Amino acid sequence: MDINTILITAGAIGGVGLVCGTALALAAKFLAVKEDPRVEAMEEILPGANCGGCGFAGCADYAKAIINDGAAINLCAPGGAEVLDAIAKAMGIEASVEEKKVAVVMCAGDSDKAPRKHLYNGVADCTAAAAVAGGDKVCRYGCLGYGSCANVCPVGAIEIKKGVAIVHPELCISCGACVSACPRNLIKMVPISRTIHVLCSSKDKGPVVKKACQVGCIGCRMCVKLAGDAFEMDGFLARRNYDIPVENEGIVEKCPGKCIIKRGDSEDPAPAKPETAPEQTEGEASETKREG
Amino acid sequence: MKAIPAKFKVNGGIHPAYHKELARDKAIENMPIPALLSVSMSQHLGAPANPIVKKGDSVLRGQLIGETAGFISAAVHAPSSGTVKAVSEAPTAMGTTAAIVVIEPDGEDTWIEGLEGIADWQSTAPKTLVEKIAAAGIAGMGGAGFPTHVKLSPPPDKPIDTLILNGAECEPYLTADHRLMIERADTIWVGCQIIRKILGATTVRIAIEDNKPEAIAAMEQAMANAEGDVGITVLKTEYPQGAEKQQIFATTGREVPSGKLPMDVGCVVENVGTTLAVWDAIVNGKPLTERVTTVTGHPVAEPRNVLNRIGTPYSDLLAFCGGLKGDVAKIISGGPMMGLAQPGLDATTTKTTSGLLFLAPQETQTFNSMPCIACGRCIEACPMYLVPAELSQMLEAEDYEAAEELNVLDCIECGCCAFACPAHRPLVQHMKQGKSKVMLKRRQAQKK
Amino acid sequence: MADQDTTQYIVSTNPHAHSGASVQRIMLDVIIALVPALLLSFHYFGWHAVRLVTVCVVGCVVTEALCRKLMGRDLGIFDLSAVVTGLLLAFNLPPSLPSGMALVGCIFAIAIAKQLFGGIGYNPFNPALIGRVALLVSFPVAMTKWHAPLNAARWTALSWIDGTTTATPLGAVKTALATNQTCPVTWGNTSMLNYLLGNMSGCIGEVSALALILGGLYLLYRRCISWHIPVAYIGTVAIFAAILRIAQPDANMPVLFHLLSGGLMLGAIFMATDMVTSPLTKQGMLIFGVGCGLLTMIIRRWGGYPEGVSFAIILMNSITPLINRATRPRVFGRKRGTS
Amino acid sequence: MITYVLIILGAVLVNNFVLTRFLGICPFLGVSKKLSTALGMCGAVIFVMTAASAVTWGLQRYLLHPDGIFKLDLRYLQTIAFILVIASFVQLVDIVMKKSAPKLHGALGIFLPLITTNCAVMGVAVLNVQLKYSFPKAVVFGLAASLGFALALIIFTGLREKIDRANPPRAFQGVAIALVTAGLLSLAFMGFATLVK
Repeated sequence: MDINTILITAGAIGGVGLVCGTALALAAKFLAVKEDPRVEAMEEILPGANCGGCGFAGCADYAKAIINDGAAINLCAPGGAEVLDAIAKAMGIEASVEEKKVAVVMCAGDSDKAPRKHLYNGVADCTAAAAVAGGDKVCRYGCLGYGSCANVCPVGAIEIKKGVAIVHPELCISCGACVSACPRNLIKMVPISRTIHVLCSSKDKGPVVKKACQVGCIGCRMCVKLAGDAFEMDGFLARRNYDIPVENEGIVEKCPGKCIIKRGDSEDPAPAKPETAPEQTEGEASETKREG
Repeated sequence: MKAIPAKFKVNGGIHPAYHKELARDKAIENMPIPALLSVSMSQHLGAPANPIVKKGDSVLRGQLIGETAGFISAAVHAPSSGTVKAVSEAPTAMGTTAAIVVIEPDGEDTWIEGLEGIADWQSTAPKTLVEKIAAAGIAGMGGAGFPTHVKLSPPPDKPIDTLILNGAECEPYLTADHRLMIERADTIWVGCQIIRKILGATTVRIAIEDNKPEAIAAMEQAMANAEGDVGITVLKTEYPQGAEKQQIFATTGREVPSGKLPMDVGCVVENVGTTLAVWDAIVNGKPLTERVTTVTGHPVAEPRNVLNRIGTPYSDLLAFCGGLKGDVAKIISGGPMMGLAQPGLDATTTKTTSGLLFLAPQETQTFNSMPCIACGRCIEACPMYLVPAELSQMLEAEDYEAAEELNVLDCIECGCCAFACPAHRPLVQHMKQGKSKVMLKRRQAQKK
Repeated sequence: MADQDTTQYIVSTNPHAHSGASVQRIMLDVIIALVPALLLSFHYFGWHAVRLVTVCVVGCVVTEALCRKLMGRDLGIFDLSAVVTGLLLAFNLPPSLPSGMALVGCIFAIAIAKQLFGGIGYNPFNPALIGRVALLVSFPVAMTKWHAPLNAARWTALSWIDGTTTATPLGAVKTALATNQTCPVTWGNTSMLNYLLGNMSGCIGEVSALALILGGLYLLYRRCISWHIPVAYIGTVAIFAAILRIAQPDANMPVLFHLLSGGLMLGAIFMATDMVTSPLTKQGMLIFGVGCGLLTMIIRRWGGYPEGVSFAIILMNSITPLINRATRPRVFGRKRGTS
Repeated sequence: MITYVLIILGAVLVNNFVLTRFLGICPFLGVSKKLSTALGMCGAVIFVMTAASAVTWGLQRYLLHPDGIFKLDLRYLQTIAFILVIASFVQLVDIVMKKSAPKLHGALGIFLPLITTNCAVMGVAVLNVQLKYSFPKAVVFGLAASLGFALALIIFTGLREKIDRANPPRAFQGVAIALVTAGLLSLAFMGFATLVK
């Protein structure tokens, strides 16, 4: 191996590299495209889950919005506090930390307590069922239980039990996808520390509610009298004011409509991930749920 | 003036079992006034009317009880004299809830005074005629319920040269229009001349399917000495010949462009029942307070064509026809192809209730989630030449952009595809969901 | 309605009437259409035909049931599609194929080509053909061992003595082409009659062209298939064979030979017209038929395998989504091409 | 002339780079989601493979081969040299596409620079050397190989849009079912075996 073979090999490959390098450099100069480096930096900070919780089409979209249109920096729910601080530091502005919120379905009328109006036969999806003759439940406001929210939940935190959706708080990443998926707007984002809820959304008068559901709010105002301004009346419906904690826990037993419940740790352990589709009971009309 | 067979025909369409023989030969019977009349304020397409009476008022027949709310809306009148028992909310046939005025009739059925017709309507300005129609609260009675006074005042830049009277009634089971044409041919012809005068249309075609020979004969006889380009177009019996776009093409060969209205091709299509109501409003000055509804179906004891007051509860209608003699799986307001399934008999008739149909279990279609086997029968059946097979799979997978590209918005929800589908897929439900999601996306896009 | 109406009525979107067609009825019609060819296969190949048909049909149905159970889905065997696949797969097998291999073909056809995609309607390729091609590629010897029909021992001996193997007409033509001698197969009207009635060696179901055409007419009458694919397919093969025949009379067989031999009739009438894997629109079906015809003749004339029907159809199956995309009808009220 | 037709038929149908030689599988799976991105990828691959097979042939003949300009047997440098050339072609395409078709560039994303490591592109260059093709044959082979890749990709994209709407069991959703479909597609392409001697 005399010296010039080594030199020639190095020279040959070096030469080819040189030629290609210069060609690319020229091309890069003429065809340059301006790219904002700060957007790429912001993309690194965001978790990259593309869950859409911030309302943008994904993390890249949200990053562009923060840099160019000054979007709010605390919209990234899954990122939680760490991402919030990182963005704030990158943007050099002070960040406001909020308490984690979880979704709660404001209806408890399952198939035993809330009768069905007719045998619904069609696509097993809440929006579809609600569009056909106003939904197949006697109660016009109640949860139809066809799982639109469960299908949308990115982490499978919502389980359909006997025709009613139940959110498992410990799984919920508060991305809010279920809130917009529910055709009857029954799902509210509630601070995780609050455990007492009015599980009813029916604005009908007492007698109508009594016919539609055994656990409906009949508007008797008992909770407002007992627990003060932790509850407020919206027509014939009692709503929970989540800014104020409930001192007198006795209200749960005293509520005649039995629709106020305490749900700290959820009654039953959350399943790992709802594997099979909700089982089709023979009695109900043939649902058309896409399995798998 | 002879009945000429239609020169053009939309391909696609289906041939369901028509079952018209159940009520075809039954003359229209006048139903006595029921115990309670609950008149819904949502009688038509567009904004529901606002009730202007309150509990305890006494009203006379023909008195205004609901005024129009917005441009596309129609007035609602008391169907009979009596006292207003309640003004509340109730579910409509569509399933939505709307304001309702419940009247307890006093039995005298006295008309309100001051209702007089326009004798020489030939020389009256079209504007006053349209105002009279608007005051009478007339809406399309074929099933859509589009307020007639809006349809009869097209913008000046859209000249109308052809008026088509829709006597096709292509829905199986229903025979209301058929009976109207046989029994009221001459008054329908007068109404048709009134509308022709309002629109200034030169050509008039009355489209009737060839499975209604008596109706064709009656209309021919009524229009015997008509002058001008007037004729009856005999359509080949097929569903959906009664759909607006398909009927315009079958009669005139013109194709209404996608997203446009019939007036964009110089046509207006008016149902024969609506034409009769126009005659009643102009010549006699009477507002729309009653209509003919076919109560039919194999489980019904005596299927009949019933002239009933608007607001008659379905239960009373059924009782008038002798109740049920077989078990019922579905109650439909309208025909089996485009009618609205009802949870029970508690809704009441409106201006658009053309039929009350009771289907026996073996006749009813049950949808299931079986996958599409790409047999192509829905493509053959679609009168809008869409591809329902691919569209429904896209919508099932929630791919709304692709569905919009495949023109899901052009779907007229006629039901031909789901009728022909061997896998019993709920195709129309997919289309309806797809259309609403695509419209929602477009509205959001405009807002941004 | 005196009493409070407690019965619950069915509520759905429109339409509430239906044509009465069902997938089960369509599959039943296909089975009925296959009966003539089935009886003739029993007649020509005796026990072996009976054995293969039962193994394939039972194998397919049991595999489908197992797959549905494993996937936790509804037991979908009642739509008879597995029975149809089993029958068509059996028709594509040589009479002497061992049952074990037939079972492997069933598992491949149902489990991999169909249930893995989610069941009926989702499979892009025709399951029976995937089963056959998989067997052809994995067991080339067993899949190309043919026996003459009406073999005396067909009802008595369960396994045939090997001496009676013969080559199929197409096989003989292919070896002649490969070694470019003149083709040994003679073609007169007696042999045409034999091909028509099925008195020739080949797969158990493809031998009798007449029985298959009879079945095809039944399907056309029942509107389970439309004429577009079979006519386009057989027409293209006829034209292509005619051109070849004129170009090189000695190296190529006459047109009728190509039409009546091999799997063309079975493929064109039953396999290519499988609804799930063929195009949606009539225009698309014509393109599909022509494509199958061209590929079949290319493989028969220049390819490695004597029979090109199976490969041609699954190749065209793979292009079906593109054909569907290209042949969408013009929407009412729109000019072509504008969305 | 007939040899060129045979080369093209051989590379597109009989020994298709993706379906028979199993080269270039990752862009084949990655880009086949939508037809528009797939067509973009086909364009890029056709340019890179044809240009690369031309330049690498020259490199091999005049630089690395013993009777090249250096009279030295540098053939052991083959891989490095080839990859260098292919990489620079890909970078060139990347720059041009970012300028001329930014939307397509965004849609292709990582798969555009990935062409550098695409074994089909490298495969063409090495095969040209192994099969000892002359320059025109090498270029035609490069073009034919890329057309074969494009054909397979377009057919597979059509299939992919159908099976994306399929409903496989949970374990097979996504890329798994795509690989099964690709397997069945290559089973179909076996029909062309020994079409061309």
